[in-house]
Amino acid sequence: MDTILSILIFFPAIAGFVGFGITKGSAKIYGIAVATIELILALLLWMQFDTSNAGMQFTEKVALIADFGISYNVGVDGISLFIVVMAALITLLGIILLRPDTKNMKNMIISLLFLEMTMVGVFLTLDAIIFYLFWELSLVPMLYIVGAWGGKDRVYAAVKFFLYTFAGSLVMLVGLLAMAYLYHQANGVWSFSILDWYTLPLTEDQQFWLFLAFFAGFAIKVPMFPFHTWLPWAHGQAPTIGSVILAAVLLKMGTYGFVRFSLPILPDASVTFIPLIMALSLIMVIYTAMIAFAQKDMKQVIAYSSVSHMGIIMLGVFAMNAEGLGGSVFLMLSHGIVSGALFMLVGVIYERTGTKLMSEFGGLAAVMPIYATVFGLMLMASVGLPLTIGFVGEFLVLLGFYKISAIGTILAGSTIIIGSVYMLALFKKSFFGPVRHEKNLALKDLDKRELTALIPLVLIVVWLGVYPKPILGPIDNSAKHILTQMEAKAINPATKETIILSKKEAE
Amino acid sequence: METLVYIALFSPFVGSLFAGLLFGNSPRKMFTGWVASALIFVTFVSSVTLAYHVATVGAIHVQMMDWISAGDLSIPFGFVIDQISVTMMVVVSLVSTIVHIYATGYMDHDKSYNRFFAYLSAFVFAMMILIMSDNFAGLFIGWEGVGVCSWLLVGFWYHKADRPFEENPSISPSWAANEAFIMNRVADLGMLVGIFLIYWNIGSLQYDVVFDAMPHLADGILVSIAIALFIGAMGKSAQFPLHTWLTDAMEGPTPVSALIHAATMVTAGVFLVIRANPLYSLEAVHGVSMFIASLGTFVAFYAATMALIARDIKRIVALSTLSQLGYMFAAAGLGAYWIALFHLAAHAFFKALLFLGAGNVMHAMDDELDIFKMGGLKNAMRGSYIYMGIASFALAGLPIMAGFYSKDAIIETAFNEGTYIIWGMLVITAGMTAFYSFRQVFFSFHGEKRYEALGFHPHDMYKYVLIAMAPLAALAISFGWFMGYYKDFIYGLNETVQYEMSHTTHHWAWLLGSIVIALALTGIFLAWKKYAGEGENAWKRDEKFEASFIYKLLENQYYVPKFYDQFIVQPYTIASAKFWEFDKKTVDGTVDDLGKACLNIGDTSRGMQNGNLSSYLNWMGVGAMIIVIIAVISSVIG
Amino acid sequence: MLEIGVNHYLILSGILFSIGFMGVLRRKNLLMLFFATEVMLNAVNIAFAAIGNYYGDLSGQMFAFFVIAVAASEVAVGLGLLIVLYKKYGSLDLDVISSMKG
Amino acid sequence: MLEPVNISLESLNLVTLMPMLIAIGGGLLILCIDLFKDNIHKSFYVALTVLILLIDLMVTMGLNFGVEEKGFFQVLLIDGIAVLSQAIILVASMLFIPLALTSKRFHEYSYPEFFALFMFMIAGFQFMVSSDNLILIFIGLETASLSLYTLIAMHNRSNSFEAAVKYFTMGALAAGFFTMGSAILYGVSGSLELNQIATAISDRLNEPGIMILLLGGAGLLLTAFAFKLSLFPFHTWAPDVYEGASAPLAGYMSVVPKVAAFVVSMRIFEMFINLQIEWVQSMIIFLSVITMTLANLMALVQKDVKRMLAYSSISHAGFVMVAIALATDKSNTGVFLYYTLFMFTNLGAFTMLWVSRHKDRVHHERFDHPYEKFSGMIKIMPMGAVIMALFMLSLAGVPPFSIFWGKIYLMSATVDAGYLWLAVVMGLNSAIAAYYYLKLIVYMFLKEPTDAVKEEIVYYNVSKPLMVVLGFAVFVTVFSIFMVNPLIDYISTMLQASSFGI
Repeated sequence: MDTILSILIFFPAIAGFVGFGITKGSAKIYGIAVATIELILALLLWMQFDTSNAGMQFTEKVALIADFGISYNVGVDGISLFIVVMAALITLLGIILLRPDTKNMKNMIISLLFLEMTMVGVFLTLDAIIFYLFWELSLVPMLYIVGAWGGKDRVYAAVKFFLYTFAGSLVMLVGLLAMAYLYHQANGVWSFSILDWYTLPLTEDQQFWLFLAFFAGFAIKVPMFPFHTWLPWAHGQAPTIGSVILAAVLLKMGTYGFVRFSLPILPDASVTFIPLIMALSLIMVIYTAMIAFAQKDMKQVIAYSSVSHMGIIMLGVFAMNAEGLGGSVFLMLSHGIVSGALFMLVGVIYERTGTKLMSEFGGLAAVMPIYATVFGLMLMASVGLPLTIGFVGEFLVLLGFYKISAIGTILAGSTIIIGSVYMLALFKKSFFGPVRHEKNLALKDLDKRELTALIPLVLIVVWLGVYPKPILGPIDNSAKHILTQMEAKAINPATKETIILSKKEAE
Repeated sequence: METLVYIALFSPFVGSLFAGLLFGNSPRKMFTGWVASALIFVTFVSSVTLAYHVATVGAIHVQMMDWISAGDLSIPFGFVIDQISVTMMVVVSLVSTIVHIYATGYMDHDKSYNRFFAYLSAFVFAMMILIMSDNFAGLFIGWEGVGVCSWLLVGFWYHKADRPFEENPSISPSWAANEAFIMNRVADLGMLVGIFLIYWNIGSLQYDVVFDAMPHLADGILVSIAIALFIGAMGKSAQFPLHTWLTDAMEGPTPVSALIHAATMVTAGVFLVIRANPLYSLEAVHGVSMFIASLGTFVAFYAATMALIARDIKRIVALSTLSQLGYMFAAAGLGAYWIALFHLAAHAFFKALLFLGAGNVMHAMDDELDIFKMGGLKNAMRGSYIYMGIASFALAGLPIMAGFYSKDAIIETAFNEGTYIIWGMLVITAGMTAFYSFRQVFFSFHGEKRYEALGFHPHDMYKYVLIAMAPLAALAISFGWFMGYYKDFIYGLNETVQYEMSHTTHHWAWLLGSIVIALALTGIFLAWKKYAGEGENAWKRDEKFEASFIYKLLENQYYVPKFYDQFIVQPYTIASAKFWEFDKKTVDGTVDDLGKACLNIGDTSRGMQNGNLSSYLNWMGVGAMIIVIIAVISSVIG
Repeated sequence: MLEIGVNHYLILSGILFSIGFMGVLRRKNLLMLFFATEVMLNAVNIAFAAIGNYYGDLSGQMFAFFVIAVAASEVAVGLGLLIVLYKKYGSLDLDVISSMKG
Repeated sequence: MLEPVNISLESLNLVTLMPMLIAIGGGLLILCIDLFKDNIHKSFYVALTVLILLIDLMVTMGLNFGVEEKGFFQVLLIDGIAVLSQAIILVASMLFIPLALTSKRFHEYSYPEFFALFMFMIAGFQFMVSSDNLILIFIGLETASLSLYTLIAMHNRSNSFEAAVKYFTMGALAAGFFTMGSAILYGVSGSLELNQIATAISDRLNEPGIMILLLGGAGLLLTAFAFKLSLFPFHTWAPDVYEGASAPLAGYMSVVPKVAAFVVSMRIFEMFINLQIEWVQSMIIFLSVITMTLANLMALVQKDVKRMLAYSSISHAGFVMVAIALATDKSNTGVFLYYTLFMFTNLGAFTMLWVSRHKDRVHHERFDHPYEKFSGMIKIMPMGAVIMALFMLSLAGVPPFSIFWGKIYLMSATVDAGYLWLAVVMGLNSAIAAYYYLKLIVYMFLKEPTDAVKEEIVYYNVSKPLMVVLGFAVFVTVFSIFMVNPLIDYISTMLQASSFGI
């Protein structure tokens, strides 16, 4: 099982190629089968994973361009492991949720499988160039999914999404190349291996510029204010499956990038930039939450809400202590699950009524009780109710960030207020009150297909809310590990004291 | 004993799941209600047993499993059963049992009967967690849990449409539910901050660890912790300025109001202060405690004034709850934690009784709430009449009634602490309390049968329900008699919770008591004269008074809801819309403009490509010349 | 009487080159353009010859010869194209042949 | 009175001349065959050409090369890049010439002269790259260009004549600049051998007033090659010529002449740069930056795919020109790496255009390949759409497709040289460029097919050989990642054995 990571990465792609030979009718079931296998593989990985080891596991390394230090190099730690599992899960559920009458289903399935490869690849690779490779490649199927199955402005939205991210990541690429050059200067050999980069000491000046370069790439993906405007477009136009995967996994690439690159490679710059990051994140948290409140379209509310939540995650990433960092990684997962579920739910009602405007609904709770219940649960998870998955991460992040700035935390904490404001407003408008349209009285409640897609998420939301330990443990280990690395690598004493190492050290 | 703890904790949960998961969407099944009630009763029994165990053996501390552990933080699911928590457990489980039984009768025509019991039991479960948890995070779980359940229950009749503020001050059940939830969230933020402070300064959230470490902390930190936690308490216990949600929460079904918004949830704030008594009794935070006391006193008075003229029977009761909560905070703030707790319990009993009685009236009057439309119901519904009478006597604090002991003790405390302003206000409030509670009783049960004109045919509640209410009535009368025992019981906890009156106070106790009683009696008497008369000296509306500023002020709850609407809700809405505009126009606009700019430059620069060879040649030639010229110049320069 | 030195030749070639260059820039007639380019090339030839002589080095002259040859072949190709164009458009005015733009 | 010069045959080292001789001989052979037997099918000539080129390639690879490997009156220089670039040129030619074998008949290919000229052109390019003597470079340049003009014209449409004339006239002007520039250098150094010129200049570098001559000469030469490499503002011919020429020829032009020109520019300009004449360097950087930017911006607003590709290859040229300015080993390696990879992708892209070309069926009164022509292609022929999309993504520099590797190699070289801002500019330019490549993808994948497209398949011209070429292009484009390392190895070894910019 030493090659399990490669299998995880390339199995969906190969399946995708094979998929060209599948008949239209059997496309969906094929997709489900493949995604299931992928999920099983991911779970196997989890089984095999040594939770006590905070470092990289299952590493593989094959030189691709030796002269230029580019090699196929993969590995998994507590942080990437669960994101990968979630990616596999969400993809599977998303495919299950696909309507059987989706037009050219086959292309959809194939592009989804390729997308899955890129997603898994991004989180598992340890070579900067290969990371960049998957990072860029992930845009292509997404472009197609949004552009081909989306709403009426789909092309605009898709192209905007592509170009925006592409532009940012090209600046990031320059950063990566500069990084490799510095490594070459220091060690006389070329290497794009992140693990090598961890060991490379950098002056604060270099770190400053490199951080900015990385920031350009990651911040757009997160998306951080003011680079977030592609997101509402993409979500607004994308089909359900697109939004689900976009919100659940693709956004996490950005925050993951910060965790994997910016923090350990550039500890001093990361600390230097905390004020900027804090300012932007707070704007994200409050400003976008308010915008979400102003929305008329259910889906846009969720879209903006995920920007707001990403702001919290960003704060956690830069909390410089295990509580915050671990929390933010956990929040990545929980946000993936919850926002994914919410987008699925919006998709459900959209399929029924052909509209996402809240003004069209009202009183749905009476018509579709199960739907309302699931929605309510996800809503509560998204506003961070204890004993749901949403609370753990949010609590830890805020707790951790309090060490950096009390005021910042209080402002960010307002998310639990304004978050519930827009969410409850949404729920009241569409589920409470009298039924506004006669035709809505005939709406059918969740059917088998939708339940099979949603129930697992419901269970996860509750399970991880009550007992997050099996996931939080490994994450916590790796978070501590990263912080130790940072502390060791930092050259500025101020940085060293900003970073708080836990007394319980990563075993 | 541990198993007993878990039984006490989880049997409501089981009930909730039973009613919710199994029968959540199926049509009304009476037995779900009974099963739920039975399970709550189990909780009650085990709570009593635990209470006995605590009294005889001592506190129990169990840890179920780890919840969150990250970095140095580790939060277990741990439960502590000591004097404070067990008191609450008994009170809560008792009241809930009765309310459950009551609800089986009260809700029997509601099509979402099963759902109701699912929520109600879930609430009890959350409340139990809140009470029993051995750390602040666990407390917070329950804290939020009860919040959600109250959201669900207040909004239980979610299908009702919104009505303008003038017709219905609490616009609609769903609106009231959201208001309650959000307002509580505001307070919860404070609570969270308190938790963060505690963690980063002490490194743990366990009560025992925290309270042991407290004395060694810097004053500033202690004060901020105290304030933060109290902000949380203010939300749940609806203290000014976060009080408006409580009266609106009356949109929920009456059993809910009885259980959540009178007996249990709203007292969580008081419970928190009592729970944190080692903190609040510290010298460093004396200022905060004084603030708590004064705020409580103010709220007690403030709510009472509004209750004087309220017409909505449930609002009257809600406001009286508010003012009683004020009493409790006053006591807690003054350091008489056990008295506060005792009043909390006593209040739970008679206030629940009062609410349930009010519920009977509504039930009889087809959910009519306006007491102006009632009157002379005493013959139609004798049982309820007696119950409400008892409850009101207790509330008014007449001798031998529960309220007499608990409330009097609080007033005495105020005197004992030498805070005479607080004492004075509390005394006056006591008088007003007597007045408005009996005003409501006389309005509904005495005087002209105003309802006949409106064609109501009132009938009293089911027998079994009335019987079920009996224990509450009994306790409303007798609970005060056990004050001495309770004192010994709770003194076992620690010394900060202990509180004794000074000798002088003891010496003057009879006088203080008689002043209060006198005021109460005058209040009752006034109410009698004004509202209880029949025939020619029956009560008539007094337009002049109703037009007066005072009346308007009180009727509009001092315009606080209006203020919130004007200065918070609407600005927020407008700002959000503006931000959205900004986001689309400016933030997104700039991005698009960049793209457009590229296209425009491309379009213009395409002009050089005009297809005409000679212009191409010119471009080339001129280019060459320029290059050469630059070459010459730069070579000359350097 | 003054001695004709290399500089005179170079100046001459420079003048010629600029004349040709101007012709290229100003002329609208294709034939004239070709002539102008020829003038430029010949100007270069003079320069090469002169410099070669100045250095007493043959490669200059060689280059000149090659330039002549190339110029000749250019004329050949150029005239070929020119004839085709004339057949198509019936004129050699540059402004006529500008169908491709943008 | 000159003594009779007698030169021993060995000193001529004629083998160095073999590659060009083979090409020329091949050309003549074709002409002779035509004399004896006319109207032979084009496939014969194609096969013949490919075979001859193959021999040529083998011979070229067989040459023993080195810094001192002179021949033929010391004018030929067979050093590393000479061989390398010849190899690239020959391979490219071999890949592009089979595109003549379309299923539809195109009349230029029915003339054997076409193939003969093609051969001569190749010979010209070979001369150009394998010499550091300005005369020979000039001759090679002109030979190649003149044949190219004719080849363009042979497409026999008014557009192609116009294109040919434009190209020709501007070429003539460029030739003027080139000769004048070299005359000036000759005047300064008294030699036409680049390495001797270099030494001469380095001796006289600090004479007063010398700089004017040097920079003037350099400027003129730069103009000449900027024209060849289609750098702003000398690029104006490129779009029209690309549009006028047949797709295969356009594709060919976007690679081979550029490679040749780049080799010569390396020889000439890196000489100046290594002589610490910063002016040349900054001038080139300036030109390349505005070239890639403006070309990209203009490409954004194109309506015709071929024209768009023309602009794109202009901006690619600008992108690579940066490497000349850097003049480091890495950057030079980058040039060849980039163009090798670029070759395959462009081959594919233009082939796709070529197979969709049709004489009578026009979708647009002006353009052969308007975007609309490709709308909804995914529905009509999915495979074609996917392949075209691959090439577009590769051109846009999306990993792991071929051009990406060239891009990062060059950008990395730029970073190493300390030009971070330049690297960022290059990056952002690729981002802009992505838009117009994406535009085609959008048309192919996200738009509904137009009726004109619906009624008949877009692919009139496809034939077995074309499919083979396509397959090859796709293969290389997709799996280039595995070829990059050997390529880099080979190129850098060749560069070690090269003498330029001394």
